[in-house]
Amino acid sequence: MANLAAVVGIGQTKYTTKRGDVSIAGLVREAAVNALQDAGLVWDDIDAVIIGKAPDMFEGVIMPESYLTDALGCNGKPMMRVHTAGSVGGSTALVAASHVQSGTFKRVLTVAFEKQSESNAMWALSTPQPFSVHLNAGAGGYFAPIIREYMRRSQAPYDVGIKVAVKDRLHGARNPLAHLQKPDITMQEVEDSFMLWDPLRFLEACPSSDGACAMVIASEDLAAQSPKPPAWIRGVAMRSEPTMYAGREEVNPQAGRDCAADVYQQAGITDPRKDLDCAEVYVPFSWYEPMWLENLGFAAEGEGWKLTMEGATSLDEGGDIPWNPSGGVLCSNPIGASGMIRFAEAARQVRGDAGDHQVEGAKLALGHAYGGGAQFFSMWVVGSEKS
Amino acid sequence: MKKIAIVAYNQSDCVSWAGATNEVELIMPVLRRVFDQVGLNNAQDVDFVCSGSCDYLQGAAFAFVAGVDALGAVPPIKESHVEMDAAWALYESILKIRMGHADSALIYGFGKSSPGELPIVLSQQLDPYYLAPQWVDSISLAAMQARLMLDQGLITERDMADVVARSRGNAKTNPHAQLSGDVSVEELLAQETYVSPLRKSDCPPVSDGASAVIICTVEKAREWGVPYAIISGIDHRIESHNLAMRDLTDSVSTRKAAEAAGVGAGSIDVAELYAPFSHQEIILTRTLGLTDKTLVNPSGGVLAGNLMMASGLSRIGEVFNRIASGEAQRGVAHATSGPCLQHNLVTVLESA
Amino acid sequence: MSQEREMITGIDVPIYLQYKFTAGTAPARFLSQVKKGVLTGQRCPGCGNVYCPPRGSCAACGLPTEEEVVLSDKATVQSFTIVAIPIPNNPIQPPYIIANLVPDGSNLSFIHLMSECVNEEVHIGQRVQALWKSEEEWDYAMDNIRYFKPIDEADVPVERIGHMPVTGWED
Amino acid sequence: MPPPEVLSQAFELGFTYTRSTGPVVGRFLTELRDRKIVGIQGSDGRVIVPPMEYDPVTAEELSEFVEVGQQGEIVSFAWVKEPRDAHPFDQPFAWAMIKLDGADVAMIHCVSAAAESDITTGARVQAVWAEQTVGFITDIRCFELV
Repeated sequence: MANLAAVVGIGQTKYTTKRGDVSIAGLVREAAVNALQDAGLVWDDIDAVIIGKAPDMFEGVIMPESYLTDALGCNGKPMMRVHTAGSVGGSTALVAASHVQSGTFKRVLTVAFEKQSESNAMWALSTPQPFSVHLNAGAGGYFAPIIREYMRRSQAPYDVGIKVAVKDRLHGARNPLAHLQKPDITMQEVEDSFMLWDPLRFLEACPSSDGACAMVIASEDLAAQSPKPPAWIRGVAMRSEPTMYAGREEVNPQAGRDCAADVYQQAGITDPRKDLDCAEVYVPFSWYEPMWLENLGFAAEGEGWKLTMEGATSLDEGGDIPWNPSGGVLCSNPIGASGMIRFAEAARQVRGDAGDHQVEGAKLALGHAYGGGAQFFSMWVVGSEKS
Repeated sequence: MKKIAIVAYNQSDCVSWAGATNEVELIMPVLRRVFDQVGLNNAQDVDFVCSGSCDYLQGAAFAFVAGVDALGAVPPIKESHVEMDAAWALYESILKIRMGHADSALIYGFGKSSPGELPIVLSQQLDPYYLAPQWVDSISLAAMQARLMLDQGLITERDMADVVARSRGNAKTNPHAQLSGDVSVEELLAQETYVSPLRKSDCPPVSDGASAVIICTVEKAREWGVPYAIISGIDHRIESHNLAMRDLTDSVSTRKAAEAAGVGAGSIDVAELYAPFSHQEIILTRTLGLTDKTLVNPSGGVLAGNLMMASGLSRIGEVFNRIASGEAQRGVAHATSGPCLQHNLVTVLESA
Repeated sequence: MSQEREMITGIDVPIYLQYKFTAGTAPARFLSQVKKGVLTGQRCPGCGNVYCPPRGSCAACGLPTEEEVVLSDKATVQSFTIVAIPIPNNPIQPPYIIANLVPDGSNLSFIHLMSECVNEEVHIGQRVQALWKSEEEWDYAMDNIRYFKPIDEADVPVERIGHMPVTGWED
Repeated sequence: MPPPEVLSQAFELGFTYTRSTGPVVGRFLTELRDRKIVGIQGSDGRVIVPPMEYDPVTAEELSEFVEVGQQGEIVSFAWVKEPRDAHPFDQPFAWAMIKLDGADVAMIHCVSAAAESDITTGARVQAVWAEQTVGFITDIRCFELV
């Protein structure tokens, strides 16, 4: 049985197109310092540091843990670097948690980041290679056909994605750290925005952001001494499947379903919509909300869009299961950090420390990340109580 | 804490150019051999999989995603990846087993360094404002480290040549080695310098290849009925990124890791050290307190073949081989990352 | 410190690395056939599914694929998107169609361009065929196929997409 | 099946990264543009050149800048007989750790010398500035033996 562990400190940067005032180290450092302050700790209190980010080509720094050692107070300590594509922020949190859950360490710092303004995400995600056998049309070109297939199967109305885009931006307007701030966004504005990858419009896609997110994870005894309420880690799970194989279910990937089943089982969740109070789920394109509502068992297959349209996932509409109260990836997307932000925002909710986007009385929350061709999944469930 | 064992290890040949072989084709035969050692079908038969690789070696993002195609990951598996040497993937796997979320794990590392100019590629691992834009290559950094030691009288060029001669000689019994054979210290010293004070022979060859290890709980190893070695300790530490702030003639991080891993708790029959440059082997043997009683790098070490992102894992595997075969009772494996031994991992293995 | 000139807050750092890429055995074999104007796949010895383009393994079974299968250059639309932004280094002008296409005889789709079609009429299950460049332009490249274009064949029912033999499926 | 053809092709992986420097790196580069070299004082009082943003021992933010000399002493060096394409020289040169006057920690830069035998540990060197300084580490074109 895993040792009990909890999030005792959370730090983030403001997410924005370009943080022109800091170096790469400065960006990462800012989130780390914020997390330490939140935990009431200093550098010496940290036993190990686990960092994560998406491909090194984003910043052009190979294995950046080497350069970030001093910025993260790691000289003489263990340091690790995780990379599992878009899910990396989540996986990094899980690897960090395992340092404590294994009983090996008492207190670790984990940081995930991306400084996308150092290059161009479109370039970094599709660097040229000779003899490529696939046409590379970017993330939108990859995911849009899968969304179209979901629309065909579910017979969902055309404006479900538009609704998600509005809902998450209204959530983001409550979160001062969110990159996109659009308090006055309307369905019409989203519908009128440029159709990038039909059926995905410009305002239905995530931005490209600079930012970092950090957490301090502590053992049961140390967490109990923490000045602020801990977010107890109640379940952790990862799943991977290949990008392409015959018969692969791309709309509702099995890796996501298995991962959710695993994490729910650990957390004693039988009905996620009822048992969980909110969820921070990796939704980089609007339609992934209804798709993941089904994949994660919040709705039956083909029914996810109904929850969205009913307002069940909206804070502003008083929904019973708010999704992405922070504004989610549709508001802020420093790729390597996006997963950890989901995990950290879930923890903020159960700590009752989410400010204007707090879901009232949240006791149990899901953090979710995915990456690659929707093939790498990482999830955790955090709670205000140990069990 | 749970006792964890190594039950299988395999490495591909170290070759200077893997030719028409993509990641999957490089990894698959190695995985097949470790699965066969234990009698497993594929990654479905272990509880966790973790790999190590670096995109910049061959210049393509997401190299590890292709690696998943070698696993048979349908139905989906528990899998993760570090952009580090796979020795750190093994470390992550140990945590997974210790926390009770797995009883067994497959770890693999792979790298094709031949497509790029490795010493220049690695320059982009340095400080991105002060050093990387100068393109200070990894061999030159090691050469400066060697000169510090020579100047301080800590080593001689003969000591360095001794390391190389022993490596090449030992590698004669390693079928996967790239460089092996009898070469005398005098012959080596007669060679001209390459990046002075280093000779080419003081530097590792550029190699392509992969390696894999399977670990599990001792209970699982007994259930599988295969020879195993116990991982009795493992720890890793990193040092400042500013090379001039470190004492490059020593390896403080290795010492700390060795203490935490319990290296000093018994005699050491065998040590496999990831020392890419000859003088670094001397730093490491001294830091670890190894004496003549310890057989150092019987495989030839990485001077005989250096699989970037897999060599650290291979060191652990090589020690396992010697314990599993009964040649050694207790051994130490070391892995490194970063310029001039910046980041070091130490594993202690013992016979069951 | 200079007061006259502004503090430096940003720098441009060119990082240009040279590589020599070598294609893997399976992609090289595939591209050698594409150079001859032939689409091929590789069959998994375990599950029997055919992969096009092949990577050298069946990703589902984790087994090496060796058996080469010649496929048709006719395919079925599994899904698609209409793209409004240009692809870097590709002359095709937006809006254009990117489709997931399953060639007859293969069991999974690849991504390629569709053209000579009314964008609004493209649909899942639609039948298409490769439009090859002229033979003298053929190289070791997938863009020997300029694009796929609709053909006058009945739509494939959704449940049969990905299960079409090379020939004779109409019966 | 016939053996496959080996398909090899050169390619370039490249991008001109737009790095923001933050105040410490930015200050150092700004001073370089003005042909001055500054270091920063570490927690133990040592002057570190180029300035680090964070102290390696205490992890604290550093902010005490100190101007150092443009001459210094070679602490160690590597003689590059066959420069690589990416290197700053076409002819043989040295990479060196150079402790500048007034600094306690060496910096790594290139040294231009006619022959390996001309250069030794402990030799004095002097910064040579680029014709035009722009605020980049290569504003110091190289060091030369004094």
